Amino acid sequence: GKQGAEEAGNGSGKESKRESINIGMLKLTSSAPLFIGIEKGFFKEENIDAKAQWFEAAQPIAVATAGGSVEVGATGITASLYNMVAGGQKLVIVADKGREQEGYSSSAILAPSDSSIKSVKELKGKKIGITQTGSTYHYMVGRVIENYGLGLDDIEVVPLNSIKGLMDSLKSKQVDAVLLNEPNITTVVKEGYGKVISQVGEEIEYQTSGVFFSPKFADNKDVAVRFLKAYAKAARYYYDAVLTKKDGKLIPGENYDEVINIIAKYTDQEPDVIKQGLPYMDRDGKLLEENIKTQVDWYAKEKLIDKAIDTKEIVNTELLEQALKELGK
Amino acid sequence: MRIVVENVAKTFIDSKREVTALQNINFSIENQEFIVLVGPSGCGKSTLLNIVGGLLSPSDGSIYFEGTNDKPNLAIVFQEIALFPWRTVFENVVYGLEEKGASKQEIQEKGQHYINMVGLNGFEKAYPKQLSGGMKQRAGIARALCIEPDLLLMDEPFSALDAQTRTLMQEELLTIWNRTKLSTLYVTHNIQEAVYLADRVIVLSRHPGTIKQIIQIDMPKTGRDSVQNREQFEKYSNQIWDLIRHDAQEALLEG
Amino acid sequence: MRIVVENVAKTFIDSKREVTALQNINFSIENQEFIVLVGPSGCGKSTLLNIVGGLLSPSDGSIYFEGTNDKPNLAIVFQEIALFPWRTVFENVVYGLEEKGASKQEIQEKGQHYINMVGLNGFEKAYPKQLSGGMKQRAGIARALCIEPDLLLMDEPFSALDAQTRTLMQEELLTIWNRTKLSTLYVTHNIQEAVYLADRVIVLSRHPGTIKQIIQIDMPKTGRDSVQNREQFEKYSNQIWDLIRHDAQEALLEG
Amino acid sequence: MITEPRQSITNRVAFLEQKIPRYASVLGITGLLVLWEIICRLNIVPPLFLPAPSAILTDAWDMMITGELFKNLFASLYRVGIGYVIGAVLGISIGLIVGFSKWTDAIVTPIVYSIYPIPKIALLPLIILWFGIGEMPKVTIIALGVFFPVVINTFSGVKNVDPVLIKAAVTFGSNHVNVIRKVILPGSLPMIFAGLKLAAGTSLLLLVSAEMIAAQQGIGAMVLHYGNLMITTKLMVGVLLLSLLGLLFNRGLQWLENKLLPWK
Amino acid sequence: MITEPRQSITNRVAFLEQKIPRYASVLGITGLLVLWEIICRLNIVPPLFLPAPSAILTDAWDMMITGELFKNLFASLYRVGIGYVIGAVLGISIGLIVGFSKWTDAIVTPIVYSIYPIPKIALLPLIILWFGIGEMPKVTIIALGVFFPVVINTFSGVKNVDPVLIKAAVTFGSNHVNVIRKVILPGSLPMIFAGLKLAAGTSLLLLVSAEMIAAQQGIGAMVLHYGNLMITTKLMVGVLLLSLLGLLFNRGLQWLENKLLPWK
Ligand SMILES: Nc1ncnc2c1ncn2[C@@H]1O[C@H](COP(=O)(O)OP(=O)(O)OP(=O)(O)O)[C@@H](O)[C@H]1O
Ligand SMILES: Nc1ncnc2c1ncn2[C@@H]1O[C@H](COP(=O)(O)OP(=O)(O)OP(=O)(O)O)[C@@H](O)[C@H]1O
Ligand SMILES: [Mg+2]
Ligand SMILES: [Mg+2]
Repeated sequence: GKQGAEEAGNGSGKESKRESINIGMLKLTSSAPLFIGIEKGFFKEENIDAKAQWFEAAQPIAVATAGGSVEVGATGITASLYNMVAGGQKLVIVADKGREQEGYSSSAILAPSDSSIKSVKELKGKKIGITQTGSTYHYMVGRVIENYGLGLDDIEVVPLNSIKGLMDSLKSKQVDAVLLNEPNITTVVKEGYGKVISQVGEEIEYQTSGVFFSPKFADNKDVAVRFLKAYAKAARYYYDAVLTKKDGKLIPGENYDEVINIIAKYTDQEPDVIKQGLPYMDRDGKLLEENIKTQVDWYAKEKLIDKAIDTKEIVNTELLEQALKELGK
Repeated sequence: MRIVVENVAKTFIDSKREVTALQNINFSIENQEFIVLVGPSGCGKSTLLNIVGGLLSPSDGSIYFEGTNDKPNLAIVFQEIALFPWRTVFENVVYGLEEKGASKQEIQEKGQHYINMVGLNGFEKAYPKQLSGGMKQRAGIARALCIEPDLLLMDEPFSALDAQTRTLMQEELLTIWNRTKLSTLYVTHNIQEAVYLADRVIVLSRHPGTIKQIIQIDMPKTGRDSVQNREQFEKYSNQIWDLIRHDAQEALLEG
Repeated sequence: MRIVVENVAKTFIDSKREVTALQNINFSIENQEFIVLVGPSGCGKSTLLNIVGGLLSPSDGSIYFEGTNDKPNLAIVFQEIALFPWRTVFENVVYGLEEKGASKQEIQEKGQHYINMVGLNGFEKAYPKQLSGGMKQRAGIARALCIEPDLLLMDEPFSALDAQTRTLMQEELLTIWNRTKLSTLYVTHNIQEAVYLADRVIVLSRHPGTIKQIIQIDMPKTGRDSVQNREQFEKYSNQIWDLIRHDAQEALLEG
Repeated sequence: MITEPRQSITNRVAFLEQKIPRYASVLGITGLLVLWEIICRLNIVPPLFLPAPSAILTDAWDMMITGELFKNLFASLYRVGIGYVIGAVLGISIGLIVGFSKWTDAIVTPIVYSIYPIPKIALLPLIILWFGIGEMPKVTIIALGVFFPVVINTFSGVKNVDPVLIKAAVTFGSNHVNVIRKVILPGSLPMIFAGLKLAAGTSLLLLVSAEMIAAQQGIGAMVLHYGNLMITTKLMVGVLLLSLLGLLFNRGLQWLENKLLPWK
Repeated sequence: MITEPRQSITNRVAFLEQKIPRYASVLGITGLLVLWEIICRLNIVPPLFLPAPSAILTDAWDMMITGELFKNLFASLYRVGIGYVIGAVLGISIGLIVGFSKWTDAIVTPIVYSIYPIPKIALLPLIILWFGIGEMPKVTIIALGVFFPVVINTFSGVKNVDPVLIKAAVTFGSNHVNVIRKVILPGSLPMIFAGLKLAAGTSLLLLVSAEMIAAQQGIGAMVLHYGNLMITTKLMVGVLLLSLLGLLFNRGLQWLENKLLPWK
């Protein structure tokens, strides 16, 4: 319960100094644990003053984190992040912040509803809209079509820069298919101009986004662990509220409405919309470490990263393990 | 054929004020007559010349050719020279012929004839910017002569030239004029120039420009600068200078 | 105090060719003497004046003041007038005094004195663009007089003015000079002007510029344009024109 | 009485003097606006594609009342203001120095001219790397965009100062410092102002690019925001505000120029 | 022999005539490049922040060999080419017509001047709405960017044609059509060329913005691509290529101007 957690927090608190931490993030549902952590005071319990720094796009978050403008970044894991690490900008991925998981709807490939395309296989030679090159969308499209014996050379990837651009292009049929995430998938299907061809989570396992630390912050072990303790606590809170399943079906957990409202408040969206797209996350915020290696290899193969990098350089699971150990349960 | 300027007046209406530049101008240019307009700065010489040249409407009065049924042919030599910079000397000289639709052969012949007359042979293919000031104005004169006009108008054609070039050009103009005998209206500041060239000198006064006096120059057209004519030349010059002096001094002190 | 120009030569070295503008120039300007340089276009008059004025290095020879231990004071009246457009008439006139570090009172007094001398009182606060050509050049003259120079240099100061204004300005310049008696080197194209103003006229020839002749004008400094001096005036004018004519004709035909 | 035949001379270039009534210039713009409104009212194009002027005005009014407009305006004005001042001051100082000495001129000018044509927007990722995501990179982009036209105009201004004025100053006793201060600076001011006016346009152009970097407030951010959401009416409010700002900026500089250069 | 004291006169404005050796201009650029290389070699800044010139060159060479560079270059040249020609032709034609007639001038000029300062990049979402995501919107943006400087320069060119030349033409018998053809057009050509040169820079600037719209190929797309991926060395290849293109474009127009206007 709440009481226990607070005790644990205070117990480890010793005479910890009050730290001010800037978190770079987007106003997206996948940042839910961070919203919860701030809103419910989990960070405060660890004597951390967490401040949200809102960004408009994912990539600047990584840049800002590596450059130390913010201590913590929370966003999609993109090729640019790997390239920055390869270019000498150190940052470490420490925790999960959303992934594609079988049985949980998150991202999908859609085609116009009256399109003749029914399966991924038929995408050969077609235009597929993504947000940007080297983005998670790029990766997902590339990996999903590989399952059907296609490569990036067999399709035309069209960068459309924004989700809104993807939806508009699908509506006006300027592209043959697009990759979209929830809640937009539901919107598109409801409005009737698109149909799902393939759920990404059914095809691949993918660590979509993560929480990463600037090198300086990662070295400040005490605070880093305290931060992750709060984060893990928030992740559990999130998982228990919205990701619990019964008989293979999602059911609202305890605090369901509270979590939805927190997310709605931070993302300036209607609660009903939020309910459509709640991404899967590990209950303890643990990373899919081996998937990071898969990503690096794939990006390298597609020449989207410049130099191969060692996964060990950018993944740090020790901090989280330490935090979980302290957190218990 | 005679050109009559009748009761011409001109008032410029600005946003701020009205300027009466000319008033009560009456004179005529007889056939083959060389008329020179002199007057201090700002007295309306250019205004009058532009009205006669059909480049400005008079506020009052009219200008007409008497004794002809054809549309009269005008040519102007501008103070600013106004050669087309993108045309060679030859192309500039024959511009008027071209616009009149003359035959290729006529253009070639007449063009060359007048280029030779002003002493620009060898420079047919040069662009204006490659010429000295004096040469540019010769080309301007050739362009005007080339259409063989019924009336030739010249607005201070030599004022941008240095004193010596100017002296030489005056001599040449006289030589050319003696060959062509065109009716001419010539504007100048320079009293010597006026006496040297004119059959009659019209002296304008300032504010508003009115005709102060018309002076008949009773000297032979050639050799006016020779020693025997010296005294008469001086007399005319002084007469004109006395008419103008006061106005010129006033003009000098108006910003 | 006397200014000596000794063996001066000047060759311009372009990327393409060498132009010898001046060669073998020797003369002196005596105290309170008014020297006029005349010559056809391009003979090197401005070049020589600039060398004497310390605005150009001679390729050979030297210029020096004899009989003084102080740094000599030079003033130039430019053909282009060269008033500072962003300064009022008064500020322009006192520029030299300001740069010499004169006292406020001295600046005020001398500035006003010379502005009055050239007849610009009332225009102290006007900017150059508000003045007519003649008034601008008066301001330029006042600026030069204001530092009471040891040598006054003037490069065709009136060539941009119209004929009548020019005549009036020449008269005024002579009046002013008679009051100040400054040693002066004056460049002009205009032979009448040279004879009217000079104690001695130096006639230059072209290609390269050398001294063709130095002519002493033996006439009283005032009233040279009066009737009794007419003949002598003409004699000098013709003498100079004959020296220049051939060169001027050549200059006219060089683009 | 027998009169001879006459041929009158009339003005053949009257077309050059044709006077146009004052209202003509207003006519064009109003005509366009009315046409635009009519097209929208008749539903010839859907409002998403082309919002009606009246709809834009209504939204602008709403945004003014909620304070959204001013909040964004001030954020942008602040950025543009600082960036503009930094770029202009650097541009003028470097321009004066470079223009006066032939050596610095020969060395610096080619560098400036080869960096100038680089589209600043292509450098966005690098600028984020260098300056992070705060106000610094935004101000830097604007300052960069302002610097180049100003520096180039300043040194062409310096080089176009009539040498005879410099000669006059030296003749009347000025030393080098005074030549720069009393002749070269005032003499190049008109060109400097031309550069400043050019830079005013550029600074607003780059404002949109600059506010692509993680900005929550600002007219550029607002335009991008409503562009992403495809709320075209509010997008147009931003666009028109930018163009209005450009006009005002230019007028302001014109006014300043008339004040500072009464001799022009 | 007793000589009197002498005071020589020497040239006080020698600094104006100072000759700078030819190599000075090369010196500046090379110096900058060498300094840049050294800074990178000494690892004063990480290569991600500022790739070394040598690294950029190496990558450029690789990209040339793989054909990537040319593929992108051609795609961009095609877009810029078409957009530029459309914008320039429209700009010149409308400029000539508007400039010649005082009425169209009074009506159209204020419209043009009030649309000109709108940052085209802010209109991207609308342009996508209107023209989709194919080549059309890209070409349109470039054409728009080219149109404005050209039309404005053309009609200022027309208005700056010395009226005395028009008077001369009329005096020597030209009708209106010939006045336009033989005087106004050639007389405004220098200004038109100035506009074309200005537009050359603008077109490359807008290329990057245009290729933000769903472009797979093109230098702008390449720059955005490597910017997204944070591969700064290859990003710099694109940036430098753009600046080189700008330089070449300008030189080409200069050459054309010298050919077409031998009288200048
Ligand atoms: N377009 C115009 N609008 C208003 N006033 C004008 C215009 N053109 C000339 N004026 C005025 O008319 C008067 C006569 O001008 P005009 O140019 O004819 O004089 P001018 O005798 O040719 O002078 P100058 O000898 O200086 O050439 C002047 O006072 C001038 O200011
Ligand atoms: N900076 C220069 N570089 C090369 N040649 C020059 C330079 N200045 C003058 N010259 C040449 O030197 C000669 C003399 O020129 P200068 O200007 O002294 O003549 P000028 O007698 O003053 O002529 P004008 O009467 O036309 O003013 C000319 O042939 C000119 O071309
Ligand atoms: Mg006149
Ligand atoms: Mg000279």
